[in-house]
Amino acid sequence: MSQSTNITKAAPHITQNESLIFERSQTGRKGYRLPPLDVDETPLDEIVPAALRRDDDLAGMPEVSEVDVVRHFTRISTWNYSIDLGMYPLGSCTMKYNSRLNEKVARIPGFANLHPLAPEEDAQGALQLIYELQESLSEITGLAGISLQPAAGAHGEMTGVMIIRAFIDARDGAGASAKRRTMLIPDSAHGTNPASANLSGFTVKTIRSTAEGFTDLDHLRELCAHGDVAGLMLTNPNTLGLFEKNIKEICRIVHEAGGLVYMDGANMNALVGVARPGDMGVDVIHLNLHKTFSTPHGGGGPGCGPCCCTKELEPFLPVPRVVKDGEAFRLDFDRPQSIGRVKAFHGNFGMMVRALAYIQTHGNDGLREATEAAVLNARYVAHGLTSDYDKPFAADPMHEVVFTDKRQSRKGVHTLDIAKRLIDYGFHPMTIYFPLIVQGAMLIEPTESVGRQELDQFIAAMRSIAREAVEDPETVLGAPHTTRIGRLDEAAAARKPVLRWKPKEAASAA
Amino acid sequence: MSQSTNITKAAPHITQNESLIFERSQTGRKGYRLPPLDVDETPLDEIVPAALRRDDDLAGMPEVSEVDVVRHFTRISTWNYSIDLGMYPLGSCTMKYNSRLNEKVARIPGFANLHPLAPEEDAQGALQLIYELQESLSEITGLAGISLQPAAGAHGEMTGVMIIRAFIDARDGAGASAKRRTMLIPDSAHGTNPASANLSGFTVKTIRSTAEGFTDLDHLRELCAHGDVAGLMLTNPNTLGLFEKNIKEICRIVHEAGGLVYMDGANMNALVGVARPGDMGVDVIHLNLHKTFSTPHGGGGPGCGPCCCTKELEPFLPVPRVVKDGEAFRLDFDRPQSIGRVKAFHGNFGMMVRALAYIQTHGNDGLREATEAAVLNARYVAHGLTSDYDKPFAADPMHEVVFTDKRQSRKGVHTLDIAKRLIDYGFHPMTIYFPLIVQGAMLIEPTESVGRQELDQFIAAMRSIAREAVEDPETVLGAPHTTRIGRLDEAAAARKPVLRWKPKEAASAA
Amino acid sequence: MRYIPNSPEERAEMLHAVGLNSAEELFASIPADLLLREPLRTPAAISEMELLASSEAMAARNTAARRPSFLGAGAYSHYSPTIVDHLISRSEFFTAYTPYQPEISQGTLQAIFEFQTLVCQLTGMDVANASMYDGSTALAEAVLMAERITRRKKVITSSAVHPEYLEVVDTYVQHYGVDFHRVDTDAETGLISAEGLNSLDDQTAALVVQSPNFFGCIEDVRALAERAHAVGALLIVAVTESISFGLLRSPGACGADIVVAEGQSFGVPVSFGGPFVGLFATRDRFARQIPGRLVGEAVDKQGRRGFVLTLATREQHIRREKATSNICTNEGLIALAATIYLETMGRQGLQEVATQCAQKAAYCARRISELEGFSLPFSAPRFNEFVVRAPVGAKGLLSRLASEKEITGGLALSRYYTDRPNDFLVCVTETNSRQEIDALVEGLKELIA
Amino acid sequence: MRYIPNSPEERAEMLHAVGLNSAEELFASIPADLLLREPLRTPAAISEMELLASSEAMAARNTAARRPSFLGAGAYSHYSPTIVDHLISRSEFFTAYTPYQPEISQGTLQAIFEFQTLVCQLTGMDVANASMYDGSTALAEAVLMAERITRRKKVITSSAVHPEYLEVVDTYVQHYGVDFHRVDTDAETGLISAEGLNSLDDQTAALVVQSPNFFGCIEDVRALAERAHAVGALLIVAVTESISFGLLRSPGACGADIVVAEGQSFGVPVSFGGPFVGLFATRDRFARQIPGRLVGEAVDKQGRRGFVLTLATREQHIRREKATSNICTNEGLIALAATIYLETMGRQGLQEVATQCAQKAAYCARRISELEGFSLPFSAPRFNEFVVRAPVGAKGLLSRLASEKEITGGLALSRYYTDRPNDFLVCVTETNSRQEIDALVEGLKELIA
Ligand SMILES: Cc1ncc(COP(=O)(O)O)c(C=O)c1O
Ligand SMILES: Cc1ncc(COP(=O)(O)O)c(C=O)c1O
Repeated sequence: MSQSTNITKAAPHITQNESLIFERSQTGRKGYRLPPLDVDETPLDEIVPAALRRDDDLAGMPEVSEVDVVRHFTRISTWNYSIDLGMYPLGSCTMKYNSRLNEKVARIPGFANLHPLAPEEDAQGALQLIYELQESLSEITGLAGISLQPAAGAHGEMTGVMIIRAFIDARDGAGASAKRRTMLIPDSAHGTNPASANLSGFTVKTIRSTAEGFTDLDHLRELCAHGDVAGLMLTNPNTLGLFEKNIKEICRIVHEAGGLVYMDGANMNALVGVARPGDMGVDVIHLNLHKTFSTPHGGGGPGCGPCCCTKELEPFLPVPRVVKDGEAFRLDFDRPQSIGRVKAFHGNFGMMVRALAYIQTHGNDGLREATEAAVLNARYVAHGLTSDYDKPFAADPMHEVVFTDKRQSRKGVHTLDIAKRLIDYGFHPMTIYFPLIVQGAMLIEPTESVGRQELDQFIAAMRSIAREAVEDPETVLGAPHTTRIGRLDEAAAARKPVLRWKPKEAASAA
Repeated sequence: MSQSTNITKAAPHITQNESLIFERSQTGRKGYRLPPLDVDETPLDEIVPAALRRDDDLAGMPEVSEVDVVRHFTRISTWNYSIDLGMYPLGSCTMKYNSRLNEKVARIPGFANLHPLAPEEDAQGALQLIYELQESLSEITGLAGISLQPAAGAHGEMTGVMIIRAFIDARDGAGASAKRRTMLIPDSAHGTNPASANLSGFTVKTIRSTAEGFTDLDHLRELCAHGDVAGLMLTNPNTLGLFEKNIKEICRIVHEAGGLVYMDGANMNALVGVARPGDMGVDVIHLNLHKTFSTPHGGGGPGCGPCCCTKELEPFLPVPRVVKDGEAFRLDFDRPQSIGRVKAFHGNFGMMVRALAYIQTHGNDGLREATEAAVLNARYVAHGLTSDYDKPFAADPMHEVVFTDKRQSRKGVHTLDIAKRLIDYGFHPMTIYFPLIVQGAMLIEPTESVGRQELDQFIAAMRSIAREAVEDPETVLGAPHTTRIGRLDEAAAARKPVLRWKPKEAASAA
Repeated sequence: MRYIPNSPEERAEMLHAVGLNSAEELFASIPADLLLREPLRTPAAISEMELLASSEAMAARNTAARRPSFLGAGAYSHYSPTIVDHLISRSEFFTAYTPYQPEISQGTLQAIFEFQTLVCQLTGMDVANASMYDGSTALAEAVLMAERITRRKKVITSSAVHPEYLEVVDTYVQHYGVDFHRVDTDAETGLISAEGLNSLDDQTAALVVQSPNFFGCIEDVRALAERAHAVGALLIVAVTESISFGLLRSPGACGADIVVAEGQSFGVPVSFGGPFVGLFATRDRFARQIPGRLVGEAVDKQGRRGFVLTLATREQHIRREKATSNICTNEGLIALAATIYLETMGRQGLQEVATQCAQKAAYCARRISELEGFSLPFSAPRFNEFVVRAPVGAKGLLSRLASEKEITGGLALSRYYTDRPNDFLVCVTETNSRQEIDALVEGLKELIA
Repeated sequence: MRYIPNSPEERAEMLHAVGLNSAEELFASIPADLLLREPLRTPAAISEMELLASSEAMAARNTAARRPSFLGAGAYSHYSPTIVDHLISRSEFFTAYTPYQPEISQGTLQAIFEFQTLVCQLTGMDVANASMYDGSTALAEAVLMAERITRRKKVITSSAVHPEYLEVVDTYVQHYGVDFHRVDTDAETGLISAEGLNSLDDQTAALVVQSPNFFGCIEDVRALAERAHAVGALLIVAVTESISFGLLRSPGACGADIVVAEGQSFGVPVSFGGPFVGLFATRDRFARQIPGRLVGEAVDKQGRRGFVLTLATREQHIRREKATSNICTNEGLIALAATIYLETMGRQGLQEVATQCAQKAAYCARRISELEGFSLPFSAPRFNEFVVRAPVGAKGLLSRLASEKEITGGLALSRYYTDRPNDFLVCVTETNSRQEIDALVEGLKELIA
């Protein structure tokens, strides 16, 4: 926290000085109490011989009281920005309101305390919930086969891409996919796409985007000419916030070349209730329930990345599948063509509970309403900022819009500086330097969860920064000024990484 | 939030600018959804004639979305200090840790959803809980009769003082209390004591405290000499944090004069498990479950102020009483001598649930341990501050200690300034200017919920302020410097009070 | 004890630092014969796991909490949006003290200012305080305030005010020299009787009515205000079911001088009767006679708006025995819950929930009135509560309904009125589904058949 | 929709402001034939009240959630102190994104730094990441990492690793050219077989073991490390029951090179299998090969300590197809829960809970082994899980135990091993009271009698 000069003597607020819990720890403090052991005690050596037992007495583990823990986390929590504090316009991240109701539903003991290996007949509610969510997602995407097993978007990508491989092998004969190894990915794609393709043994080839911000069809045709294309991974709307208007043609080209089309569904918040990947000719996609369907991002996770595919690809989905059998629901393990299991148990069930609650509280009209509101908000911001910032693509954006620092950089003010300065105005910055193909990209996704007043405040803040960049660039370059700490030296941190706390002696010895 | 000069152009953080909800309201926004009406509709006029219905369409009531509400309250919440953020050393207030477990227990549906008029046989759990809490409090206070009906300390005082009146009438004949109308109250007492006495029709006479900080026995004897004394209301430990060592003699004097002794139990955190009012000769007391028994203070309430009295006074307690009848629990309305009811239903039951949880998780040894820790913490602070601040009373304090601004005021720095400056150091100030008999009083009660490190930080902060008062009094006089707003003009606010929001037009018309 | 940060070792060191050798010495100022020699005979410490298990077991014995219920009579089961409890559970709110230090209490203060505004809007009054303990004590304080304002000693009350509220007023006024006088209810309409009003005279400080009254009937508040004002008395209106503000003409619009209400309906659980929250509103000219805390607008040196506790000279910590009330701790967090509830429901939501209550109650009343042997003794319009007259004793009937049909059918009025053995009070809210209402009707029918 | 702030009117105004006349026009860039003409056939909107009711009804069909249970096998029912859920429910934590902007994410970053430290302390390793999806995917990533480090293609695994973990590894390595080779379990001890280890050779990238293994048996990790290292292979140790870290010698102290674990035991509900949290730790020298996010210490210009995401060049958003993993979103909030759990339990608490688990399991195992017809097939020391061999088919036996005695007695191993029809896996934790254990024993006895 910056302080005006007359008060430099004040020690900063203790809540701003909370140390690591290890530094707070005091031998003998206790934060727990267990019921007394209620069975006859066996000598410990008879249970586990000493040689197999810990001999370090868990030295270094913290010892604190419950009050210490509560104050520790309450204090450090106040150093975070969060959706509940305001607009969180991270492009590609869909930081929308996380309903408290959904949190409550996920904590119903009949869900939270259900063991994943409980017999099917004793877990009918959970299986039904999974099934109903599958059905809803199938309707929303226009794709028949849904697996909720993947734990996040990237996991869903890996699943989908492996399904493409398995399908090719089934179609063209075992080992065929080893020859069809090219996965086409636009240069604007998210990094998880090439990484997932690589994990599935594909060789990535990059497709150019046109100056207008769309997939370059000519380049696509060219790359498809060699007979080695397994598929294309496309984000739609793409990461520039533009709907790939040639999507049907794109799918046709890839299909004709013997490949399949994977769609990265991270941007489904622009489409739900309005258009469906299945209708576009896409074969397989993933969704991010932690974006489009509002399950909380949790400071990094958990997520849930359902893989959705055509009827044709369904046999290849991970096992087990949740199926309806008369009035009952059961797990189907008998899927010989399946790519296998991608995660133990059934996926991130707690996220599924929340996502279904989202779908049910919105209703079909509410889902579309959310999409409309999200796109409108982005359009409104786009409209509000064009006078002050460079908008590299002319097309109307969908749910997010990209700007650049082109004008500001003439004064030495770059995207990073604008982002940091936005913090002083009380906003979380937009996504910066992504997509990589746009120099100094600022990708802004307001989502539907922001009201006009706050959008106006955001636009005003951005415009004010644009003025500052001209009139007082130093202020922008030194931002943020109002946070507990300033910009950190990330380069130094990576050069000599300190990735864990160590006791003073150990630390200096190291 | 104060900002260093180079960033004055930054609009303060939007979370620092949250307006009143009425100012955020936009016609047509909605934050709720009800299930559709599922019964046949009756024309409204047939139910309630238009003349009895509202005709203002609830104009002015806010219209906001759920997201607006969540952001509104999350933001303004960050403007509060709270126990979870740090030490809250308000003397007389016992701001100790509010266990999350107790919050959870109070929300168990079987408690939260139980209607107060449910038949006794269908509310046995709640009656049992009340009964068990009565039993525990009886053991803790050494007093036989407990009523949990009063909603707070002052309410318990009123109850207790009315019991004294009823007892006198019963003892000396109807109307006797109308003659014995004097209630003796030390000059150091909390304001609720005289106010409660007045509400019960007593005339208050003030007893002096000695220079050492105790009740002046000579003055007490003198005031007791007139035969009109109904009772004495004494706080013990008194509001100076000192145990009234002559308590037995005090009780004797009052009893001999035909009066009864009321003890204000707000300071029971110094005594639980160590000494009992009942053993001291006290006749009736109140407890503050929202102090000693850790039910959360909630920014002002709710509380629960049980009235505890001797066997002799028990018949006068409010109706209904919760009694045990064989294995069952029931409400006993048949108490002809009762002063009557002081609140609808059974008192603040939710607070009782928490208090019993407190007693059960601490256990008898833990209750004493908490008392010891609370007194030790106060003693430690007293020890740490004597070098820098005037400690007006020599006796060792119990759970709280009083200092004054005597030394600092020579430099024009007063208690209020010291308190405000403490805010800059990250602490909630102590209680100030109470008790009234100590000029510039600073009453410090750390409670048991603070660890040594934080006590040391507090002592260091106070000492630093003492230095500042000498070296740089302006900084102290202008404090706080690190908060969203500075000291408010309270005098102006009281002169022309604005006690509610009004629409712009209405406000200016007014 | 896991809530006490300092370990035994640290405490030993601190004792040493202050020059003591043992914890016992901390209590040296207490005469030895007063020190407990034995541990308290309260229960031994138990773990979280054990406490939850034993509490769940105790709660399970509250069988009424699990059944569909038609109990009202001062405590109402309304739906509370999830965010209400979530937001009041932010420790910045629930672990804060009374906002005596405004610079670090603006969250609480601004919320109270909004609460006061909402209470004014609902009641149609000018000024409202930061809360009272509950509706019953708010009524008692209103009666005392009327005495202070008028300096008259007689207070007339409808006997159709909640009986427990009347008992509380009796207690509060017993040493105040106030003559608290009940007048009858009209046997046909269920409203305050016209003859009763004749006892209004120039000694009368106030007329007290509840509307909707205890029997669910809506009083003609405007006419009552005129009657009271005609003799220079104040009209005090009490409301136990605050959801009715969403539909009924506000007491303020009808001419009331003091309005008190129970705010529990606004998203607060019934919780066996508390904590609830008393609303207290009056006219501007009486603002300095108001009991309890008030929050007002203020500015700092730089002109920034903030909020503070104000007009504190009315209160006990300054005025001591001359204070307008002895209240100190109030129901802050519950007032916050009510504020969040009202802002979430908003203008439209409050209207819709009120209308649903009225509609469902009308449906239920009609269905029951069609049952052989049952009747509705009172003719006045009602909001969501009504009295049913059964062909048999109501207490026994309801207890059979509970045990045989698993429904809590309402409140047998014999609890308060010995002359009403067959009457019971039914309350219907938006949480009672048609299915529940039909089950109630069927249940009554079967038990009588 | 109540989650969307802008009212229909406001949206109309905004449309106007951007030059549009209708919401449809927002989607003009989508080819017309791709636009949905009909509303989605997903359910119509329901209210909070309805959603809660229908969810409660669905949850009630999960009868297993209400019964005493002895299921473990990768998901463990431990007691989670109330503050864990309370603190992760602070919206500052759960509604925050990945901490890409360190200045306003220090809460999350510091918590992860503490998490990484705790994982290192428990596993006895040098460096740990910010979490993986779960234990099973963490194991798969460990295998891939071993391949990257050693550039060898053969990986040998104990077949007593959790069968679902092995399936996941199979899936992950299928296009990686890794030969993932299972070796037998010794029929007598329940540990990895000595002969199996003979397949370790200089083509071997890693040896994979779980300890305690899937049958609950504690492997001799130190000896296995020596065997692996002798051929230049890495030892990967998986742990599904992380509470065992409180009692058992850490894999790090035994010489493991990579340790992966399922962190669900640390205060996270079983929640039908997720979200859980994968722990991933290794040696300093492999730090730049680690998958997933890492948080490191840093300083700002004024030398103030802070934390940042670091070594990002390993990750997909920079390195794309050459990244050490494709993981992006991880299990942040669950890692936070585990962190709060571990800090609350602390050094002593973790030891005590581990000891209670071991003691209770020992008691339960002894009691069952004394039953006529039941035996414990494996002789190795165990932590809190053990295999029971019943005199009849385990699946049928357990299903009768569930329906007749209301106890979930464990996992019939036939789910994974067709050659083990009579075996079932029993798990006992501190949450299983003696009463429950005795009921299990009695139940088994009665069903067999
Ligand atoms: C376009 C895009 N694709 C894929 C992902 C990866 O999803 P996840 O983080 O859930 O693995 C993201 C998320 O950041 C994304 O924005
Ligand atoms: C000494 C003393 N007595 C009485 C009271 C009044 O208690 P309550 O606020 O619960 O009415 C207080 C609380 O502030 C107090 O400190």
